[in-house]
Amino acid sequence: MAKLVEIRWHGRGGQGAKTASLLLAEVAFNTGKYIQGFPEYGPERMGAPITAYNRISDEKLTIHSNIYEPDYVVVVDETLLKTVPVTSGLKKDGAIIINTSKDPETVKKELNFEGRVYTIDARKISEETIGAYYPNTPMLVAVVKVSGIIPEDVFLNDIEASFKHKFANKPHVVPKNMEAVVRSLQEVKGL
Amino acid sequence: MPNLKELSKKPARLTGGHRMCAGCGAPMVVNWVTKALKEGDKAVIANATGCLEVSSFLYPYTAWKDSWIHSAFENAAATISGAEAAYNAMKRKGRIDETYKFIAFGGDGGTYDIGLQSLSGAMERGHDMVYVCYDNGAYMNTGIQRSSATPFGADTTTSPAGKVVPGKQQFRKDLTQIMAAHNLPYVAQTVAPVPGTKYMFDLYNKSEKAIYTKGANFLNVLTPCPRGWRIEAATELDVIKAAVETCWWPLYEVENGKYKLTYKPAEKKPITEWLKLQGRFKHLLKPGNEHLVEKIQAEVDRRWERLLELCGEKEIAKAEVAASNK
Amino acid sequence: MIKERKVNITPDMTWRELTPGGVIQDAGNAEDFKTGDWRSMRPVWNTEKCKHCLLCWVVCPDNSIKVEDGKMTGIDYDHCKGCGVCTAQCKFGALDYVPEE
Amino acid sequence: MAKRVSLSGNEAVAQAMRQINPDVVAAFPITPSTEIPQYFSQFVANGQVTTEFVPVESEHSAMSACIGAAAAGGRVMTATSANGLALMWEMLYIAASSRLPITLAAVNRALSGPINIHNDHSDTMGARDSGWIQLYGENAQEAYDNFIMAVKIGEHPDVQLPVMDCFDGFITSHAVENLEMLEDEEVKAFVGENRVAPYALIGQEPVSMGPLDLPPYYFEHKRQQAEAMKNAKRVILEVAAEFEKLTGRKYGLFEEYRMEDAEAAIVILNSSAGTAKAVVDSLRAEGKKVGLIKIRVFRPFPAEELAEALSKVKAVAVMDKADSFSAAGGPVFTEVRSAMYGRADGKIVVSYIYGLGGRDVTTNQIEKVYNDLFSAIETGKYEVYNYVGVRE
Repeated sequence: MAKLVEIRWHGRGGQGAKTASLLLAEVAFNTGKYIQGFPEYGPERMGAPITAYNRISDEKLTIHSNIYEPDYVVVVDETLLKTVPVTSGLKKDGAIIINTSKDPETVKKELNFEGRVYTIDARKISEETIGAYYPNTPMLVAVVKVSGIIPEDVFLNDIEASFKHKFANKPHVVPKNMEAVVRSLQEVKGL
Repeated sequence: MPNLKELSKKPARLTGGHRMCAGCGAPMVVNWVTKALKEGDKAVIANATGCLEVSSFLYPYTAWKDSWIHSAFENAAATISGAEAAYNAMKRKGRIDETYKFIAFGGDGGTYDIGLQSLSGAMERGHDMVYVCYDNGAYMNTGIQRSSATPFGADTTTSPAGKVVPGKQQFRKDLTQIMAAHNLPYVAQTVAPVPGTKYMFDLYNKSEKAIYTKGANFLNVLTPCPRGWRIEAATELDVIKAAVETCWWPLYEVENGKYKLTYKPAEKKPITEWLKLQGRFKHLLKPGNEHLVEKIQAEVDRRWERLLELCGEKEIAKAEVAASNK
Repeated sequence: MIKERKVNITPDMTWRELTPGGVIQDAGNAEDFKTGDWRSMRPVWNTEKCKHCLLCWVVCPDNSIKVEDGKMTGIDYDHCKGCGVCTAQCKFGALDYVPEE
Repeated sequence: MAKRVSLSGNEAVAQAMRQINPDVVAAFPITPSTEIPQYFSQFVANGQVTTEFVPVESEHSAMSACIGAAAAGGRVMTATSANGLALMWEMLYIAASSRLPITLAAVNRALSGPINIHNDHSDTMGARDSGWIQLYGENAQEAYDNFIMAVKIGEHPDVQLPVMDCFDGFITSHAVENLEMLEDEEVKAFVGENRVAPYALIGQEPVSMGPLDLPPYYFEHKRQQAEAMKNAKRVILEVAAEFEKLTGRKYGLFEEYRMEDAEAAIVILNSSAGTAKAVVDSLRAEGKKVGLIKIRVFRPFPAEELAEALSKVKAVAVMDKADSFSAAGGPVFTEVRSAMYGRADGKIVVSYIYGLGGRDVTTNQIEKVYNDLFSAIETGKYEVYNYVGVRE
């Protein structure tokens, strides 16, 4: 992977884009990377469009500005495509990952973006495995898969450990979440 | 009833040599509040900025024999709450063996007005402390400006009696009731000790209860200020007595929500008995101002009747009437 | 008589000698400060008339009624400001209130 | 043994508080410092600390309770931002003049008005003359390290002053970053289990604190306070040396970054210093002789040391994330330039106000400042009082 990877997340308040960015920071951190995970704060409440960022690097990070030319953009809510300029500043050799049931070619036309476009149906995966709509995990997996920031096997071990820790009180949900992870790795479209 | 000879053997916790005015009621109040402390118990005392504060610790002389702190005007309650918190933490760690009691003193300016938020906060948090307001009805320290405790009609330097406006135009805030509404373990209204009355030990008794009832407790003490009230110092306790006997300043307590009148005058005196003793009300008693005195009397009556209801005295009176009719 | 104090602070001391932040570790050292010269009137105690009821002691704002073993022993003129609150309370004529000479 | 962790600045500071286990924490929530008392009250609720947490009804009472608790002899902490710090103002001065070591996490945020929740330094810059020691930190690591060192600095017998640990709201407080945490035992050993107070309301002979202090003595007490601040400079370095032994992380009064042969230098505080370092690296790669000084200790102000560090440059831009509305430059600028007077004369020294109210500070803005400096060196023409990143 490149020395420094910059990622921008688009989501809606309450949907978990911020949490997803922090989760990504956490898994990258666990593999020994230098990380930053930070939301762009405002008075936004539930439902309003929000932005969050990640910087992931093999070297110490000192820059503390927002990210204007990301390597990757992650769109957690496809309805934002119509209202937010999600591809703004996205590097030409970068990629955008969108939570949608559509295939990448269809979205690509709508987006008017020349670079790589990936899609994942986070709703379907989430509902079929976890039993409810939590787009975080599939989107996190998709960005790991597409960016190659972390080797898949390392990521799988680490995320399982963190699920076990997070769901210490309800261990029965761990396999469901792992199933969502495995399916997400397979169901990213556009590769 | 406490025994004066025995009480006199307890060492005073405030010394002479303070710079309060001759005849000031505040040190009298401090003496009697702190006398209620058990001899072995130590105290930490916080003081809001005001007469008592500037006159009792003027560097390098402190009149306080207990640990004492002043930090600002509006925050005696918050300051003492911090000291109490530290005590609890240190006690928990086993660093302190002795028992400390926490008392804050503030005038009506530092309590009714600028310090009300900090007082309300500390009381709501339930620190084990007593807040004592020595209420002399104006900002005496800065030169007798009106406060929300100033009585209606009083001539102060910011509510002067003039040709058109006859002194303060608002009735006093009822802070004791506000504190009672905090649902504290113990809230009481009392006065500086008046020898020869049934309530000579009222302050002492209520202080003892307030200090030794666990939780955040509050005392409101009517305290004479000869300069601000424009009276001869030697007569000041007669003025206090008039405040009680006219029911302008009733003596009562609220213990765990239960109101109790601690003194009921045999005969309620007219409010003029209180007004006529003080220079600050002189203009009210001039011909043509009778309606103002009536207005004050009506408000005193209204508040007194309401207090009687709260204290269950109305039912008692009804029951007495019913019993005598049988 | 000035008592022995931990620090005797005087106005000629330099900043190096003064107590930090204005703290005073000699609790109650205001005893060293005499307010007796504030008086224009003076309470005078008539020992023979005194019944030792201690009501004067109850009200004195300057802790200037001296009491030992439950009995009045005199007046602390070092601190008494001559306010007259005590003399007004005496029912036995044991406290006169006279102008300072 | 240090632990490698990823934490936000607020969480890192709350963890430092937990490791120190103070006697009293009194605080009132205000964005962006709110998380600190939140995390800490959870530590209290879980029994991880023996602290009394006092959830006061205002910041004025927070600082008042801190004063009462510190006067009682306790080790005391709080956190606030912006308007909260402003509401404490009166008590900040009293805490310092009462010589009470209190540690305050000052999460920098723009001071109203208009109201704004984002980062700049107008809050703590306004409090710069309140008598508090002020440490500024670039990232979560420095916020954490400075907080631990602050306790030891403030409580030193030659200092006895309160300390602000200042770091950027949201940028540092809410961003998750890598840092190294000390073991709990190491922190406890470093700061000592309890504060040793030279005098206290509780547990010692009774004392009176907070007198009416009239002309015969007030000035001398202020002179004492000034001396304590002078002593603090020495103590800050001693504590830093001890901290370096423990952690390997080196702290001074300020950090010099690629200053060896720098011709153009920026003086800056907090998180923007990190962004500026990236600019220095990229300009150095182009062969430009640029450097940076990041001030860590603003109170006491390292005047002589700064002048010495700037004695070889040709031009200096002092970047202020606060305006002083003096119409003559930002607060850091006026102090740096004054420090240079008579010590490092003949330099171009200019002021740049930047990033107010959370305006994002980009590498482009900082690059522009360096370019301006080179242009000033070449042409001799420049403005002293400048803004960067504002729409003109």
